[in-house]
Formats: sequence, structure tokens, C-alpha cells
Amino acid sequence: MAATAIAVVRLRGLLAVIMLSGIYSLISAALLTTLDAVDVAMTEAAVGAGITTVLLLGTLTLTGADEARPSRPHRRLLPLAVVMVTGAFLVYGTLDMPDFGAADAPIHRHVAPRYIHETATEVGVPNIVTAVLAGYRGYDTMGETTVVFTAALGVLLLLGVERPRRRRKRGDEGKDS
Amino acid sequence: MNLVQHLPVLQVAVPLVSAPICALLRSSERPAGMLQGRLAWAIACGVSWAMLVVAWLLFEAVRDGGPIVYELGGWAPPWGIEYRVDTLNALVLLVVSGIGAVTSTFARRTVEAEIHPDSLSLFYGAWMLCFTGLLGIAITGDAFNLFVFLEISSLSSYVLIAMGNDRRAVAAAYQYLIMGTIGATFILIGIGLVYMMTGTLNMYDLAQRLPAVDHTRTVHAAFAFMIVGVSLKLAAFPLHLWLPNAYAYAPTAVSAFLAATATKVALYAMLRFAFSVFGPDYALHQLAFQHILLPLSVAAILVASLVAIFQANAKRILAYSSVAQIGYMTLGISLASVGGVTATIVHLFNHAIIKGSLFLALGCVMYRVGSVRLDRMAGLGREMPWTMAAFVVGGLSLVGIPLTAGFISKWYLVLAAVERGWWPVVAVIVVASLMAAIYVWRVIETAYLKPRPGDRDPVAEAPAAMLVPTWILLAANLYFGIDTSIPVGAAAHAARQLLGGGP
Amino acid sequence: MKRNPIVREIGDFMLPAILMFALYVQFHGDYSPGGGFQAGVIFAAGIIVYSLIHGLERTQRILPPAAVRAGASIGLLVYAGVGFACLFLGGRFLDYNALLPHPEGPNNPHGQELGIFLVELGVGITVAAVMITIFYAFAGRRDDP
Amino acid sequence: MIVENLFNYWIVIVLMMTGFYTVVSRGNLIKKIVGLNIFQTSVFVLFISMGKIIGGTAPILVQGDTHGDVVYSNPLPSVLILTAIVVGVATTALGLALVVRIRELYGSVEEEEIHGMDEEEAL
Repeated sequence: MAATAIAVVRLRGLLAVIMLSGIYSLISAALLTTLDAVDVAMTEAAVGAGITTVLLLGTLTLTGADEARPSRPHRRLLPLAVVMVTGAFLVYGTLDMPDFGAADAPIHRHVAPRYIHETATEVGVPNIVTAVLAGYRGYDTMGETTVVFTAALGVLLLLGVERPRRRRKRGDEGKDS
Repeated sequence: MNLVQHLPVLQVAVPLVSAPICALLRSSERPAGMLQGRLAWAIACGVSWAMLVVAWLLFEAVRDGGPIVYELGGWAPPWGIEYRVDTLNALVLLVVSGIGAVTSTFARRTVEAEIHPDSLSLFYGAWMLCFTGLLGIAITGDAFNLFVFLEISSLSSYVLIAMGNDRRAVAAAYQYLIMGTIGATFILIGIGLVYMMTGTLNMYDLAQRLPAVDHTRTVHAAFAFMIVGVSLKLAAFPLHLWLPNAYAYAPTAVSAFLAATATKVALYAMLRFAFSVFGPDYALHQLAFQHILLPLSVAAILVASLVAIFQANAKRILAYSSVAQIGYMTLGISLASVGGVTATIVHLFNHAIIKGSLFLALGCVMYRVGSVRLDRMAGLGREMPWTMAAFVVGGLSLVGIPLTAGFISKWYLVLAAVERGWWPVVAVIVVASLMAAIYVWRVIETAYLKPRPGDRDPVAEAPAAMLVPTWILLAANLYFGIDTSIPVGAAAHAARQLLGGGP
Repeated sequence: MKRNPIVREIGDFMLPAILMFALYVQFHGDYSPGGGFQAGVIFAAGIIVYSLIHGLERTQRILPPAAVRAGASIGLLVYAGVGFACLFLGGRFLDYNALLPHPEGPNNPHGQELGIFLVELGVGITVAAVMITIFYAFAGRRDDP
Repeated sequence: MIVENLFNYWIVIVLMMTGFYTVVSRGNLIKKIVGLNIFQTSVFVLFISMGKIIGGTAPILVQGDTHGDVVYSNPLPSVLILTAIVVGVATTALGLALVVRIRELYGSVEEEEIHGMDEEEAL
């Protein structure tokens, strides 16, 4: 996984980069399955390896396939420093984290138990993730749907579905909508 | 069913629903895009004004009866998501919906001039989504819900900015998208880390549970990630790089709307995270505010004001001025006193109406002249007297002349700085006001004292449909410069709530 | 890819399977992993495969862009509509318990089940429509001169 | 001891920073978006890691378990990340649409060239 990620940084052929990022998503999905998050794994595989790759490839055919060699090497140092500091801070943050996989971590003590124990009686849906997603935190999901909708609106505004050539042909299809 | 008890959710859900309805209006089969555009505009405008009424009702209810809690889906927090309206966010809701109402009224003409007729209804859909997102951030009491609505407002504002006619608008939108997404991801990391240590996402519940673990390094890291993430959205110096181009090349109405609301809501998020969630006694505040935020705020005020003086484009002048004004607001936070936070909130309110009115005045210029470069604006004082008079009044308020709203903010900021004995800060505020006078004067001088350039045809005054909204905001500028009870009273109350423990 | 008969045959064979799987994920999400979002993505993926094999033109004749676009709005309206319906039936926004009268006391999972079913449907419609719309937008650009 | 328990997190952080570095250092607009994806995917893995309980199972109620013998991993991070993934793909789609527009308007997808053109225009 790390190898894939690093290869993405190094490679200049964008086609290869896109393929690798798809592979990265697939490996992540496998990892997520072992972490008991099947719903997430399924979504990550469909979105990361599927939709995102298709979109990236679509963009690539519209633009160009190679990355230019940066002309100013000093631009590397500042980003590297920023990333190092951020990473160091995150590692610093992990030092007081609950152990990985421990059952007594705070997140398993507060809030979550009710979802696990009461879903059957309160919501009546066996998949707890679905119950929380559409039930307890259903409002977030509405927001999420709105975000997706926003993306469609944005892409339509930027790229526009209809091309003049097509519009003429579609005279009789308007009734469908 | 009693609608009044559902006000908090109506505040967000109604504009949210209006967006897909606007989008549905688009029918490219017929060429009559303009008609659908008008209809979409009418919906957007009507909903915005209705939301202003809702915000006002909420504001009154909170002022008289204390915080309002609304459990979405009927699930009690922290299991479900709650909306929690207190004095602070009632004021922010009022600002956002007020500016939204005025700018959407103003928008029709400029939008029809700048946006392709086929896209009009989609454009208003995106506009309403942005409005929804900003209101959603302001009203929610749940940290993750805040992230979701942040993304709604961000994605739609990238789109709105990219609709500008200049190709630089698209490049600016892309840059904003990258920086905004990094910011949002940082906020997400921060939320994840506090969730990890407490097990809850509800802000009120977090405030209760964080003190037990707030000495841990994980919580420190969470605090840093959240503040840096919000600062990226806030365009706090030196993370402001996306802002000038984005505001300068966006469609006129969008510049006015976003400049007056988006950064204000980000500032609200910062206040909320820093004081409500982490609590006023949180250990890192001293370090973060006094040693990092204070110098950066001062730098923002001075550097951005200086850069503003040398801009050749009036919208860019205002954009850099916004970066400086954000510096004033973070300066108030860095004082970490009731006085300082009061000044921040007062300025949040006043700056929204100041910048809103200035950008609307430039919108009138853009509509008639087609450019806001200073050399194109020469001689406009005689051709567009009402528009330029509006700019003068707004500019005076920006500088902080007494009897305008801008004076009130500066007054409270100076008071707070004096209270802490920070005299150099007072000096900075005075110097920066002089610098603001210079950049405002450059526009005024060009418009009134220079002759019209030979290659520009004389233009007529802007239509009343645009002047009236502009002057409504200016009237607000003058009114709140004299009767300060609403913003200052609410701000002082909110500041006491924030710093007195508990949200 | 259009001209390769093998790809074409396999694609045509797979398409119903993909779409059926999407529907399964949509309506069985209560019991197994999956739900509206995953179903929407899978459905869209099916359409995208079809379009890669048979061309954009033919796909758009079957699924006109205007209809797909309307679908994106309608899905969101279904979701928010459920929220408002709960509101009008006397509950809080999205309080599914208000959807069905509850003779067995306040905790009536059937209202919840109905509510979740409906909102997941809304999510599924929006996501599928949005993904197809975005694909159309990108693919439509490619043919431009 | 610490190293063993936190190793999982550290690996994720390294991946996250690789993505982040790609975003901030690379000039190619498409590659920035790929970097953003890797950055976000790693954040998702981090979230999910905290929900895991060793010996736990996926949070789908097992039929016939009435005594609460089955240990389920925490469902809440999954829910949050599902939402975040959706937000991520929405951002990607929009970002790529912007890239396409930039390519059409500037004829390039390299940040430096675009800046150069903007500066020329400003003069």
C-alpha cells in the first residue's frame, strides 16, 4: 500500500498514476474489510476504484497524459516542511491514543453502545450501520445527498450536458422529463 | 402542528429544498431560459427573505427565552443530531440570511448579464445550496454535521466562483477547491481525534467530556488540526492565498454574497470550536492565541492593507481589505477576553454589512461599465452619482469614521486592547485605519477627480432594482453606527456565554 | 471497445446482472452491507459500462440526460419530503415514528423501517442520477470537436 | 509496547502525508486531485481503525444472539466515513470538471504555466 502511494508521487505518467490510485483504493477496501467496516469497504471499492478512476480517465483524455518536470526545485522544500510538521504533529497526537483494537476505548463506551443494543427494538433494522446512517443520524445523510447533488449541479454548470449538436436531435425526448 | 417550534429546522430545510426545485426548472428543450431563470430567481429571493424572517424570529426567541434545542429525527443527543441556537449563532443566522436576502434581490440583473441563460436556474440552485450550507454550519450543534454542511457550502461556492466570466475565476476556484478541501480534511481529522478521546460528536456533550482528557496529546493535536482547518476556510493570514482571486473574478453578486458571509461563518466555527467545545480554560489557548494568532493577526492587518493600496482592480482592493478585516476579527479572539470576543462578534456583524454594501456598489459599476479596474472607473462620480455615493459611504464605514457601523467595531476592539494594556495593538489599529483611508481614497479620487478615459463611452446610473438593495445595506451601516443595541448587546451576551463556560 | 464482439457479448450478459445486483443492494441494505448510496453507484456503473460498449448516443436515447438530471433533484426531494412529512404528521423533522400510527407504544420500528426504506430510495435515485449525469457531462465533452 | 499498539496508526499517517505531499508539492492539477484522494482515503482508514475492536465482528446483528455474546465493532465511524467518502467523490468530480475547464481556457494543466499566463495578463 505504501509502495503504491509513493509510486504515485514519483511517477510522471498520469495514466499509471491513475491506475495506481485505483489499486490503492482497492487495497484500502480490503484493509477496511479486515477492520470490520464492510459497508465502507464496499463503497470505497465502488467509488475509489470505480467512479473516481473513470472520471480521472475521462479527464485525462480531455487534457494530456504527462506531468511536466517542475522548473523550480525550491518549491519542493516548503511543501516538504509543511508535510513533515503536519505528520509529526499527528504522530505526536497518537501517543496518547487508546490502543488499537482495545474494547475499552472511550468511543466504545459512550454513544455507540446504544446503537448496538437498542437498534433492534428502536429501529428494527439488523444492519446497525444502515440504522445509524438513515435513522439516528439520518440528517447527516440528507446533507450527504445534498453534497452529491451539489456536485452534479456544479459539473453541469461547468461542463453542461447539452451540446448544441445534440440539442437539435432531442426534440421529442423532452416529454420524458 | 405548530410551525414555530420547528423554526430551527425550517431555517435550513426550506432553502435546501428550494435548490432542487430551482434545478428542476431548467428545461433546455425550449429556448426560453430567461423565463425559468426569472422564476428560479423569484424562488431564491422569496425563500431568502422568508429565511430572514425565520432568523429574526429565532433571534427574538433566543433573546427572550434562552437557547433553543431541536432534536432532528426525534433522537435525543448525543445519539442523534441536534440544532442548538444560542445568542451567538442566532446573530450569525441573522447576518447570513439578511445578506442572502439583500444580495439575492440585487442579483437578478447582474446574473442575467453574466451567466448563460440556459444555466440560470442551475446557478440559483447552487446559490441556494451555498446559502443552505452556511446556515447549516451556523445552526448545528453536532461537530460532524458541521463538516457536512461545510462541504455543501464549499462545493457550491467553488462552482459559483468558477461562473465568473474571466478565466482566472476558474483557476481561482480550483485553487480554492484544493485549499478548502485540505482545510475540510484537517477539520475532519480534528473531529476524528476528539471523537476518539470522548466517544461523542455532539458539541455540548464534547464540552462536558473534554475537560477530563484535555491534557492528552491527542486532544492537543485535534485542537491544532481544527483551528488550522478552520483558518484555511477563514482565509486567515497566511492561509489567505485563495481569497483575492476568488473574490475578484467571481460573478459580481457572488462576490458580494460570499465576501459578506462565507468568512464570517468560518469565523463563527472558529469561535465555536475554540471556546464552546474546548472551553475557555483549555490549556493551549494561551499559547495558540497570544503567541501565534496575535502576531499573525497583526501581520494580516498590516500586510494585507498595504497590498490593498497597490491594487489596480477595485474588487481586488476590497478582497485584500477583507483579509485585513479578518485579521481584526482574529485579533479580537487572540485577546481571549470578553471585551475582545465581543469586538470580534460585533465586527463580524458590521463587516458583513460593510463589505456587502461595497461589493454591491461595485456590482453596479460592473453592470454598467463592464470592468472594475480603476482606470476604467475614472469619472464615474458624475455618471453614476448614487452608486459612487454608496461606495463613499461604505468606504467611510470601512475606514471607521464615527456614526458608521465600522466605527463601532473599531471602538470596541480598541477598548478591549486597552483593557489588556496592549498599546502597540492600538497603534496597529490606528495605522491600519489610515491605510484603509488610503485605499478607499484611491477609488474615490479616481471616480470623482479624474476625467473619463477617452475610450470609454459615458454610462447611465445603475437601475433602481440594484441601487435599492445597495442602499438598504448602507442604511443598515448608518443605523448600526448609531443604534448599536442589537449587535453589541447580542455580542456581549454571546461573548459572556462563550467565555463563561458552557455553550 | 465498441467493435469488439467479445466485449460486447460479455457486457450485454453482465449488464442485467449488475443492475439486479444494484437493486438487491438497494432493497436488502437493511439486512446486509449496502444501501442507497452503494446501490446508486453500482447502478450508475452498469450504465457507464453499457455506454462504453454501445456508445454514448445510444445510452442517452434510452436514458435522456434531462430525465437523469431531474432524477437527481427528485431523489433529494424524496429525502427531504420524508422529513417534511414527519413534520406535518406531528413529529420532528425526519422522525420516522410519526409516519405510521403506533399502537404498540412509542417505539414502533415499523415507522422507522418505512422511513429508512424511503430515504434510502431517495439516496439511491439521487446518487445514480448524479453519477450518470457527471459521466454524461465528461463523456459529452470528449466528442466535441 | 507503545510501538506495537500504535503501529497501525503510524502507517496510516505515513500514507496520509504521502497524499498530502502530492497535493502541496505537485504542479500538475490532475495529480493534485489524485493526491487529495489518497490523503482522504488514508484519513478514512484512520477513522475506521479506531472503530475496530480486536475479536469483534462487523456491526450487523447476528440472528439468535439474545444475550449480547457477540462483540460488534463500532458502527459510528463507518457511518461517518460513508458520508465522508461521498463528500470526497463529490469534491473529486467537481475538481476534475474545473481541471477540464482550465484546460479549455488556458490550454494547460500545469500550475506554473497557468500562473505565468495570469501574470502576463495582469501586466
